[in-house]
Amino acid sequence: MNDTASTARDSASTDPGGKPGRIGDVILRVENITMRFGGVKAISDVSFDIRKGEVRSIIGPNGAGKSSMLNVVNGFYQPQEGSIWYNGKTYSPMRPHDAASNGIARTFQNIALFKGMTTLDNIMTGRILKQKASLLEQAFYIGRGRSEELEHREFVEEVIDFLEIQAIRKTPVGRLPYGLQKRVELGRALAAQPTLLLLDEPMAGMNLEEKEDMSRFIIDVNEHFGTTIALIEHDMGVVMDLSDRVVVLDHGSLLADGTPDEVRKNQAVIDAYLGVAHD
Amino acid sequence: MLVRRLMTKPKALMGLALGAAVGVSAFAAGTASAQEQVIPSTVYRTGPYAPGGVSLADGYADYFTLINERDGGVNGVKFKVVECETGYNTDRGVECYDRTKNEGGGATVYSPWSTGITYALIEKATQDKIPILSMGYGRTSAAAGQYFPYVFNFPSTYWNQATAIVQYIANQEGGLDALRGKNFAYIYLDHPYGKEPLPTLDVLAAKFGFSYDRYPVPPASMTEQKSIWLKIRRQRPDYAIMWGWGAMNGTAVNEAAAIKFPMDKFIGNWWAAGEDAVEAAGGGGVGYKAATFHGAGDDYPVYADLKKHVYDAGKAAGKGDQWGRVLYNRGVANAFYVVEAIKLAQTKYGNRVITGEEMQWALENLDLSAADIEAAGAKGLVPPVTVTCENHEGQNPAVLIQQWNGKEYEIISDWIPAMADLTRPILEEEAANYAKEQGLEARSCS
Amino acid sequence: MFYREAGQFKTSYAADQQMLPIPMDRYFVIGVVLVAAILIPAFGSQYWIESIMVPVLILSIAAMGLNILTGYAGQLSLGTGGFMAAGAYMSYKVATNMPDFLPVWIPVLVGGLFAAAVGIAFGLPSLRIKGFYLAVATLAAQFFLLWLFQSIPWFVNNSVSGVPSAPPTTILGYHVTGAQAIPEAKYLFVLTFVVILAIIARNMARSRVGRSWMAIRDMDIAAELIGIRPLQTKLSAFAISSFYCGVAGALWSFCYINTVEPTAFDIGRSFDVLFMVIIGGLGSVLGAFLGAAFIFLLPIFLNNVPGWFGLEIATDIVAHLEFMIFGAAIIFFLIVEPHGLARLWQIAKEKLRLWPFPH
Amino acid sequence: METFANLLGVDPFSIWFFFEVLIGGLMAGVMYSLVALGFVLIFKASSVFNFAQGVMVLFAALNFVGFLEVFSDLPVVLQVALAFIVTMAVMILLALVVERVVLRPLVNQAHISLFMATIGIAIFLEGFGELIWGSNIKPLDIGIPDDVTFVGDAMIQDSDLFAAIVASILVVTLALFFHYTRIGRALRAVADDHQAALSIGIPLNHIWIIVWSVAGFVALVAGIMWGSKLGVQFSLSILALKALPVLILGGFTSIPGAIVGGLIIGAGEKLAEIFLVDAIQTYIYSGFPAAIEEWFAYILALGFLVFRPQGLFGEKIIERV
Repeated sequence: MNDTASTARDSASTDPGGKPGRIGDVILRVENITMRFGGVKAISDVSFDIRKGEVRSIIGPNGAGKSSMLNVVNGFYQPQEGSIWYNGKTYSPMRPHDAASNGIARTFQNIALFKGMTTLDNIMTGRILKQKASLLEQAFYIGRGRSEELEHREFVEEVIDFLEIQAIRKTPVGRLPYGLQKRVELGRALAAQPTLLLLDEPMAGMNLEEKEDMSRFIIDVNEHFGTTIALIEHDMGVVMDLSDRVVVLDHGSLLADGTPDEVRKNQAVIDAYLGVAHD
Repeated sequence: MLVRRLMTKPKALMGLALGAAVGVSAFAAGTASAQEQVIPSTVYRTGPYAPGGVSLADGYADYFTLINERDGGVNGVKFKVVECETGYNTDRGVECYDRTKNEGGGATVYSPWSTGITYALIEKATQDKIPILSMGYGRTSAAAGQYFPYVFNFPSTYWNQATAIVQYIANQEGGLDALRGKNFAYIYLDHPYGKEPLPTLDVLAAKFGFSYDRYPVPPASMTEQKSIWLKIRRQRPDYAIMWGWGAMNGTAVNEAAAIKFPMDKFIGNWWAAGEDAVEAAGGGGVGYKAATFHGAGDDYPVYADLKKHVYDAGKAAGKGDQWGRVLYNRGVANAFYVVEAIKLAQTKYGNRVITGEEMQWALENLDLSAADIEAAGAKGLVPPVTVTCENHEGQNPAVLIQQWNGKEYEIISDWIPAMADLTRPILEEEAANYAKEQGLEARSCS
Repeated sequence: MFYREAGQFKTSYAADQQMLPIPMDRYFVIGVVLVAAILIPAFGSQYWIESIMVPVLILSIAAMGLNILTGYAGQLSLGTGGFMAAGAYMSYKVATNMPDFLPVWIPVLVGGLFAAAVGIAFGLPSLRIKGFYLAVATLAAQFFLLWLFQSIPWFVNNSVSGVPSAPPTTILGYHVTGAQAIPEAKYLFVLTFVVILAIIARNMARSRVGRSWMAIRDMDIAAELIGIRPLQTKLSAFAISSFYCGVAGALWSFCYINTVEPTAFDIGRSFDVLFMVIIGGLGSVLGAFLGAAFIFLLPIFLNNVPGWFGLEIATDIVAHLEFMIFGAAIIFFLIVEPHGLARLWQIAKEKLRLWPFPH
Repeated sequence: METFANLLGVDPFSIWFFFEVLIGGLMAGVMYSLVALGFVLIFKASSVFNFAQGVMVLFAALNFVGFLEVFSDLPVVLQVALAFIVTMAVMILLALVVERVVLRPLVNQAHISLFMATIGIAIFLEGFGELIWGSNIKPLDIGIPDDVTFVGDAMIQDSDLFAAIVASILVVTLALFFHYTRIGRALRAVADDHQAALSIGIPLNHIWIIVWSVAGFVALVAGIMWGSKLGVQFSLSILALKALPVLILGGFTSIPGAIVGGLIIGAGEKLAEIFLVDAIQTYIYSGFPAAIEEWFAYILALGFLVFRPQGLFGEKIIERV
């Protein structure tokens, strides 16, 4: 679908046995996670890892436990069993604040922007963990209260430039069209300068052009900032083009794990998902 | 059409709001002519305390109307009553005071009808030299005139009233000695007003050897007194004394009737003395007693005049349906004292509009004998009063006990003397404390 | 024509992040403050200063406080009266027991801080309960606090009735509370608090703490996932909001009604302040002033309208109409202009910008 | 007439006194439940937190007393029946106006906006009711018994028993209405799913009108019960605030919750006021002030909320992103 994207990823996937230069060591390991809601198992005994600098996709039919998986990774859900190993530390479970303060940022399947705030303010909230000014400094807008605001504003303006949303800087996000909201949400996540970026269906409901834009942003983020990306997406074309490795879930269990080519050829995946079920 | 315009053009509403702001400035100039004696009346005809407030306001206004209609005012100076609705809220009362104090030739005297508002106005009114006549409410220690030159609370105070009620109980039981070992229930609104008599009751209990239990009724749930009356039922007190106001009174009488508390041993203070206290209880309220400092019913010469010049002329205040009610009479009594003070002031300052400062002199030198009162057609309606520089609460005795017979209140006692010798020292001490906190000096009364 | 924002480009982020980025607005606000500080005390009548400006300004502080909690942080509260009472009683206690050489603003601030602490205590459940449930929970604060201050004589120096008068205090030799206070001095004392607190409110709204509040308000789950701590953020909103209310309560007692009494802070007060915030505009500092002025002035206005036309309408009818108009106004604003008077003001400015051209 | 002392005859520490307090509290709770009930009906069907329910009780009672006076020439039965019918018509009219003027324009707005709008309705009705009917206390006597009955040594007010019976009848009537009438079933459906209700063929607007009318009916019954106890007066609307902690306890959507919550709050605050205060004053601090009743219900509800935020009978809400 996107030529530049395909070639970039192709070179990665055709490199036999090795990993391309931008991909480093494992930074996150999901270890034997089991998650139940009431009596229903949403995730059962799933393990996989994410390497630094890669684009890791999680796919599977509806209800496979993909979003739940992301929620476990950034601490919104606390699983009954299993743990998350991240950057040398084991969290069982991960807590939202641990995740955020250790550089895990995310976007949401149903946009979770702050609708009453402007684009600028929304993206500024991504910087909140990096602001240290005391309440008094903020109240009187002195010292760090002032300098931090200006410093972070500069960074946020870079994000705004990068995402090409200068024109809507001061618009309350509730008034923006869907596609732009998705972009602002990505901006908020990027403003946190994450090590690991979790994207939950960033292209759902988008038209082709918007999808191409979003793909471009994702690749740029990955390549220029070296940000590790975990992606949930339904558009198989996009997934196969963008990903370095793919995890396939089905009914909460791990079905397959490997490069896009390996996954595409996996018989279980073909049966359970690509060939049989449609989403 | 107009509504639609407003809906679509928010600016129109803005205009209204601006207009309001501008308009407010216009009235400060006042509308009364200088030839009228302006009597501001801070009333509460709405809200939870309206059942009492309406009677008070109507009685107060009607008596001034009577003087205007029958006598053409006092020596040609007519009264103008300016009502201002407070809803019994202190802040609204303060605003009303500020708004009306310069009306016409200036306000003559304030009767706030609220202990809270009275407290809030004491310093202001003193500074502005406008007297406050808080008849039987407000700050009891204001009776010490040397500290509170501009505040009057005759014909009696809460503290004296408490002693008079205890005296009345003693009379029933066969003397003050009989109080020893007795147990009373004191049911009161948990509010400044209800707490006022507590120190007096403590002193009385210590002196006469009785005990009493406190039953506070929270203002926010005046109508939910079940647990209080269950406690009383368990305690079995010999008498119940109540400092109630508003919806609290009716509920208390109702609950007392429900547990078959003997009504003739249930005595309210003079703010728990209205018809509203007993009407809701139906037949259960028969026998209920309450203190008062003025007559009940409408059998007074001045009422005949009121009927002729005010009611029959269609000039009655409000709906004209408060005639003869206890609190209506209190409004009349209040106005009566004000008019007598104006008359006195005119003898000194001439037949013209009296200022607040001149009114203060008149109130402080008011000396109404029984004969003066009879001459004014109010015999039995109001007690005689002598005010002096140190003593702003009037002279003993000034408390009556009335009883509900199912149709109306009847006076069942003579004027009961208060134990002023007991209350005066606490009163002076409290006043001195106040003066110290406020950095005031007592004025000389000699 | 007269009012413009076009053509005024910012050359730095500092300029763009000013409290009032548009110069016209800046000049206007400075002008208003100057008028308030110089012209009103110089030329206003005593009634205007003492009975209109002082209470409206004090209520604006309370409304700003509630706006921080409800408008910015999205936590509905019906306990404003209780927090105001906390400020009033504590500052009375401090003012009557502190050495004379300490200035009067110290007890006011201590009252505010005490209210803030109380606010934190009653804000604790906000982590687990939200929306309507929280609104009802704040009623607990309202009733409990009033009961506490009425029942514990320590707060009122064991005064008999529990309604002590505000002690007289001076600043630079001028009485600002008590019997000898000059209206102008009282007014300027209150105005100082208002200006400082309004600046602080604006500053917080454009800083991290303000964004955290709004994030919690708009979507608390997402806020938590980007690293905002919900409890800390909500508690900071409760604390700061209650601080404002506490200062307002102290000033209300000291500079307006002259006594410290519980009925001044009853449930009715809590609703009044809530109406100010709704009608003025949620999440707007300007709205707090407009709302306070509207709620406080409307009854006075209604009481005087008939007089201008030579009509005499009984005070009780006016009072009933006042209720009806308040009720209708609240519904009207919720339906037609949910952002309240503050938004109407913006619309007026936009019209002004286009004037004299209609479009 | 029996004397007070005879009647008492109760040992202050006897179990009978405890029962008396308990029963008195439960009966007070029935009154709270009556207000809470109207509230639950509206919240269930439209998710509107109707703050005006308490004022609707006052408003209905004011109208009822007013119309009683209007029909005072008629025989008593006819007078009461007519006043009831006319007042009910007023409450239905109120429902129509509220739907048209307030709810319809605010449909799909945030719940908090609707809540504040109902505060506006409450204030408006307070002024409107008093403007028309005046602010004095109006005694209401429609022959509700006012004697006492003894169970063992415990004294029970007949009027309280009567109120409890009326409340039970009301609840049964509502239950029958919800289960056996088409409208009732539609209302239940709408509580579960708005789309489902539409498919039954009743427009949402009608549902609102019906449910506000039913709430008006409940308010009228509550108003008559309270009015005959205390006289119809302004304070009714203040007392009705006590229905709010009841709702927290019982959950906003549960009719049994409203009843049970009311009983718990009523009994709890009476028991606390008498026995808890006694215990504290005896064993901990003799100067402990009484009148904890004023806030006890709220603090009880608050404490309860922290442990079970959805109320006794409410359903647990699972949050999703």
